[in-house]
Amino acid sequence: MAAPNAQDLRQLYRHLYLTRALEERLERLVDQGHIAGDLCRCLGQEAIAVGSAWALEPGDWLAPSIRDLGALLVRGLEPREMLLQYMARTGSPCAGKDDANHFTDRERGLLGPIGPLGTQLCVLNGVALAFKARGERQVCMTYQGDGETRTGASHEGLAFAAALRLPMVVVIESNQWAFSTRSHREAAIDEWTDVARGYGVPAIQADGNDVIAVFEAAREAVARARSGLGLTLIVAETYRMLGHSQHDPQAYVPPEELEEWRARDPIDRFESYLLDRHETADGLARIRSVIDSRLDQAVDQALAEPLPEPETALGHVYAAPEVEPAPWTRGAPVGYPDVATSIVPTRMEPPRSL
Amino acid sequence: MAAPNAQDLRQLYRHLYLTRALEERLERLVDQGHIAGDLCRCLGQEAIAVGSAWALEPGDWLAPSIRDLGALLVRGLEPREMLLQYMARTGSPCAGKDDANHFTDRERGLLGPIGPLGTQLCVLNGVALAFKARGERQVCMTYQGDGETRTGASHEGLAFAAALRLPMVVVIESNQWAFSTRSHREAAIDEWTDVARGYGVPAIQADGNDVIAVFEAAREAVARARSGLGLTLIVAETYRMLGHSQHDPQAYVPPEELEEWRARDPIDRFESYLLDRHETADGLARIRSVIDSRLDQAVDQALAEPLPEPETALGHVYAAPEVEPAPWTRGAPVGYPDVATSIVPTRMEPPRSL
Amino acid sequence: MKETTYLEAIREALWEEMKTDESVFILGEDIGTYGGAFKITEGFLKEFGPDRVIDTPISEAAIVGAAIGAAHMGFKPVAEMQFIDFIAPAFDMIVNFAAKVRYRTGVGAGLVIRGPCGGGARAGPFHSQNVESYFANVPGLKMVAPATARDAKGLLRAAIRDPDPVLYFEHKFLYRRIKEELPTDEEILVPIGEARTHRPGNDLTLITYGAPLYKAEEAAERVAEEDGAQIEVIDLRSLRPLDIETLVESVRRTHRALIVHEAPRFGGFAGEITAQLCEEAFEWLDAPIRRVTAIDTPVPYSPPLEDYHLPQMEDIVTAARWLLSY
Amino acid sequence: MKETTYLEAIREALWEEMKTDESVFILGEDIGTYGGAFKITEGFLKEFGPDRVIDTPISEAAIVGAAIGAAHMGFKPVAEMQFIDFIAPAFDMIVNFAAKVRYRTGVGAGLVIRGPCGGGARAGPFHSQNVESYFANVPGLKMVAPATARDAKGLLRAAIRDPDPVLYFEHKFLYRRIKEELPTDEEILVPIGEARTHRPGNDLTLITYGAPLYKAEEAAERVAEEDGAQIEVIDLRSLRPLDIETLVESVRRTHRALIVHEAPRFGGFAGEITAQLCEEAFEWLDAPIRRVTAIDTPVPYSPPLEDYHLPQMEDIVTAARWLLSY
Ligand SMILES: Cc1ncc(C[n+]2csc(CCOP(=O)(O)OP(=O)(O)O)c2C)c(N)n1
Ligand SMILES: Cc1ncc(C[n+]2csc(CCOP(=O)(O)OP(=O)(O)O)c2C)c(N)n1
Ligand SMILES: [Mg+2]
Ligand SMILES: [Mg+2]
Repeated sequence: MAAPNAQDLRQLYRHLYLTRALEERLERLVDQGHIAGDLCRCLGQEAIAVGSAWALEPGDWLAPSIRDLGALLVRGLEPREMLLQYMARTGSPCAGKDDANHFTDRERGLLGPIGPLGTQLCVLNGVALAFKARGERQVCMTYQGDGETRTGASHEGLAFAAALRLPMVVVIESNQWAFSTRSHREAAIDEWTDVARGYGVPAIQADGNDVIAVFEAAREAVARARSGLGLTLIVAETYRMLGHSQHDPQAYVPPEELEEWRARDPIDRFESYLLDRHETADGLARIRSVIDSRLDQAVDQALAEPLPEPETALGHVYAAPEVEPAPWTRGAPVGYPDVATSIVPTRMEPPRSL
Repeated sequence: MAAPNAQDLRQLYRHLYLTRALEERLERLVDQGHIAGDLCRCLGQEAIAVGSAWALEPGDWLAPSIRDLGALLVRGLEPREMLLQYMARTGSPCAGKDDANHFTDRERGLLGPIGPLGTQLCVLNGVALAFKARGERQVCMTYQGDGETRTGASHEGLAFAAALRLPMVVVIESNQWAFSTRSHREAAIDEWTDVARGYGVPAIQADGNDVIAVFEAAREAVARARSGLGLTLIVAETYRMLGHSQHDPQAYVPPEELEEWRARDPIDRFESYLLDRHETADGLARIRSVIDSRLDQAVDQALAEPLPEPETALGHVYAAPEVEPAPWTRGAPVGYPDVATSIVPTRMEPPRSL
Repeated sequence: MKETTYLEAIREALWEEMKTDESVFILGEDIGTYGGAFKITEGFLKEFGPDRVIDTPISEAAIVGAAIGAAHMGFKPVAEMQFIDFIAPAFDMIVNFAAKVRYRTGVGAGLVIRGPCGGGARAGPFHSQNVESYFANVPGLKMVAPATARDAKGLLRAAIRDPDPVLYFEHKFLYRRIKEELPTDEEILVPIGEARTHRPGNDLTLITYGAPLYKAEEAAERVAEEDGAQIEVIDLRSLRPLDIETLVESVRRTHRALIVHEAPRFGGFAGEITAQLCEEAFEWLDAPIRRVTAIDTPVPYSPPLEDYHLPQMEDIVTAARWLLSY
Repeated sequence: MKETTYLEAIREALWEEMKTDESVFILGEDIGTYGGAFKITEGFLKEFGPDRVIDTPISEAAIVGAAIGAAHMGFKPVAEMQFIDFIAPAFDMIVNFAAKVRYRTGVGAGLVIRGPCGGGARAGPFHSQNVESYFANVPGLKMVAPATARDAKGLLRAAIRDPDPVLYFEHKFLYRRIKEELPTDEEILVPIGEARTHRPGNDLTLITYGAPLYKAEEAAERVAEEDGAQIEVIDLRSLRPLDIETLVESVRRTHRALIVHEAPRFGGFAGEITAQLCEEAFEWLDAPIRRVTAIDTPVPYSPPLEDYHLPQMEDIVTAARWLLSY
């Protein structure tokens, strides 16, 4: 895959901005009570997902972590789908049965993560195994938080991919924090590239706030995977600019660190990079306003979508037949909140999930 | 702890020989049908367990892997106990409820492993945590097979010990095989010391067939742990000279490799080391014959011990009270083999467990 | 007396036990600096220091393993699972190590594993599960599931003092919704293995635990008002050991039994209760033992789907009426 | 016809499915070079090559994970657990990923996880467990436990072709002890979800699965000879889905039910069977549903202890007589 041309650069910019602008809409929808679930933002980390996914080709598979909205957009996800997903409406990728980016799409080669960390790499290994068995040249790319690398599943997944020389690229998002815990304290290591040593695979260090640097690292790693050389780790240094999720004001984060990293904002940096070249401030402003108005439209459309029919909760546990509800367990559509005489408040407070 | 004097060296020799001679007795007892369970021998690896355990002090804890009989003997286990354990007799460390080295002894600081690999390190971490919390200077030592390092539990245990700077020494027994699988193929790494890099801790490479070399490495690692510097990995290179267990003729092992390693037998090597110094062939022969006759006595005593009373199967599931057998589930002492009219043969074939 | 939420009750039991017993300590993810995802251990790090309030890496197996080892050394560890769903990666460590170690070696592991369970919080399939059945067939474990603030406090205290491994399931839906006046002077201690008659009655025995208790109570009130029948609502509190005596006494008196739990139906805990009641009270039964549970699916995220998945008050009323008119 | 052991039947089903369907492959520890700890896949590597017979690192979670991903891609993976006890480290992957993925995303995971279960082999607490109850409350999973060579072959074939995740429990005690004449010309396929009446009778319904089937059969013969009563022995074969229709038909006819399984009693699979029978056949019951199971302890190693732990033929006879004379 060639170096990005002017056209590509503009696309990269679009996706970086789209990622941030979409998450801002999602945050507003949470505040307005339209999203019952939780939201984990990737503010300040957009370049990692966008730059890495940009190195993939059609037919490749990608498994995002919770902070890789940008990668999904690069791989063809419609903002509308993401809005419906979070708002749990009919026609959302999970038909309301799961939230966030927990959906899998064989056509677009997207594998959704699940709650327990470290697991999606193990499953993506199977996709890579399939490519290998069929002699296809497709590759797989996935992401792990720095804290996530401490899970047993992450280790088994990396060791398995390394031992079987699977066409796999794993991007470690070194954003300095695992929820409220200093990742370096958690991991007792300073050089994240050292993690790769334990698996006998190469690692590439990349500035996670420089979309071009991430893309270059990913391009190299993808090329290795495609040519049968197996797993490469990419360690992308960055910083989590907001709390772990909507429920975390991150009081534990030193303001000066945020200051320091705000100066390295990946979108600001890429803007000046573009302005130093062929782009104009007006040009970029036009790109942003197009995206903004499209997103506002998408939000209005999504809000108009209905919630799924209660009975659809029964579907697709097995290929066939549908589950039959046992007597009296068909749960009336009204739940706790609407039971007026209930000992619980009639309005749901937002869930405190992570 | 000081370098071994003549006295220590003779003790090391005793334990090396005792380990091998005891396992030979156990193997015979398996063949004679006195041991229902399985046996994993450490032939050719004796120096690792003996040399490393020798670096510990009273009050330290040790958690052996299945091939560390020598470490248990160094830490005060009586051969008689081991015989009773394998033969599942009354008065065995597990009172017949578990086999092999699966016993825990708080007095002697021994923590038994369980079937699932990688787990005992995680538990030993808790012992180290207790030392640390109490400000005690004791340390913990445990062992992992090279294949075992691929388990999620092993990774979580190492990462946890590293992150919390626990007084821990982990000896990786690099015996080239994980059952029938080439460990290097399984792990895709050549330098096992690299594993330590992923946890930000130091590793020491040691010739696993040289008891003095292992001891020196252990002494250094134990000193680090005792002085509060945390986890050290020791990578002991060796070779598994027999099948994985009694059921494995290891047809998959290239004879020339066995030849090559037989020449490095840790006991032969240590004998010539001693003969080059102050010991005589007669002296060593006398040591061996004393051990042999003691062991033969121990075997006869153990064989005289009864099997446990069936009802004792009920005891100690909880601290109190004892489990009461439900109606008709008090299992008559006669089992499958003795049920004459059974469709199953009246003699048990040996179990095929690992 | 002091008004105490279910969450505060848990927090107080932990705090007081740590105050009075040096050997009690807590470990888990983000329980120190952050005070826990639900803020149960907020302020603990400051009060008890990093040796007794241990922030760990994301590694549930290592967390439980360390708790076992520390218990061997005489400590009383309380391990937090950020969500009880994440007990799954520690399954091996719990089932094969913690549960079996006393039986195998004579050395016990008195530890507590606690975490938020249950649905209704719009938290999706991985932050809403009820996991008791995964562990029900594992000898060596104890399991408790408090529904009131008093029981939350008293059972956690008992669990910490228990010499065996106890799984403590706290229902996240109740954290801030349940309040109760609790005495500040006396020590609240609820023995493990004793059920509680939440509402007396002689016409039907309704057996439940955790959050559904309140739907059961509501249903009982409704049936009392509209049908004049008195449902005896029994809150199990402890799942293992199971207080079968209390259940049998009640069922022999009411001749009818309805079991309600929030976990899915097939393979759910109602099975064991039914089996034991069938063994001990068969001759006294005037109607089949029935159960109201979640449907046999994962816990869906979208509110109408989750409400449909979970057992609801109306379902209990319907089931109760069916049994009463049997 | 050809005399086939239980073990050979498993081996043949695997072999034949791999022969006829390119998308079937196997993965696990030591299944290639070594042919599996019990030699079930001996010769497979030579015949099918390393792309379809994959020796993996010691990492059960990674094994199951890879099986899920490959299933997403249209493959039919069969993952071996060297002993079914070692399914525990893969618990999270099975319960939270494999079981829920179709429901959550619409993309299924048709895979098989198989391994030797059960006691009687003097293999101690970690190589003797029966794990079905750990997974019984997990919607999305199927579970089978064959007791005969024919069912071992037919159910494995059905499991491999099934579009959903199937846990296949093979009882190690039967591997070489059970033989049966099997046709070599016809394809043996046993549908998942259908129980089998192993021995007809009208006086008592005995429900079991796995190795205890043979103790049940013996007990039935004994009771027939000595008491002249005919016990109907039903081999469940499939645990989930459960063939409740067959059980209900039988119990409504015999009016008595006895459930026998090798797993411990509390929280065992007998609970779900009892609950469903109670719901569907209560009016026809002339006696309480009873169960004969292992005692509530881990599986001890020493022969007299293990024999005491496991349900024995004599226990079944005693229980049957109690029920018949009720
Ligand atoms: C097995 C497991 N344990 C705990 C959690 C709860 N949890 C969700 S995200 C998170 C922190 C993840 O940190 P990191 O991997 O660094 O990713 P980041 O949030 O920094 O992007 C935790 C502890 C989980 N999802 N899975
Ligand atoms: C979790 C788990 N999976 C599989 C096994 C079965 N098993 C027992 S020993 C062994 C091989 C261990 O190899 P290694 O760790 O190198 O130790 P070695 O036998 O070489 O000393 C396997 C696969 C197990 N005990 N635990
Ligand atoms: Mg992070
Ligand atoms: Mg090895």
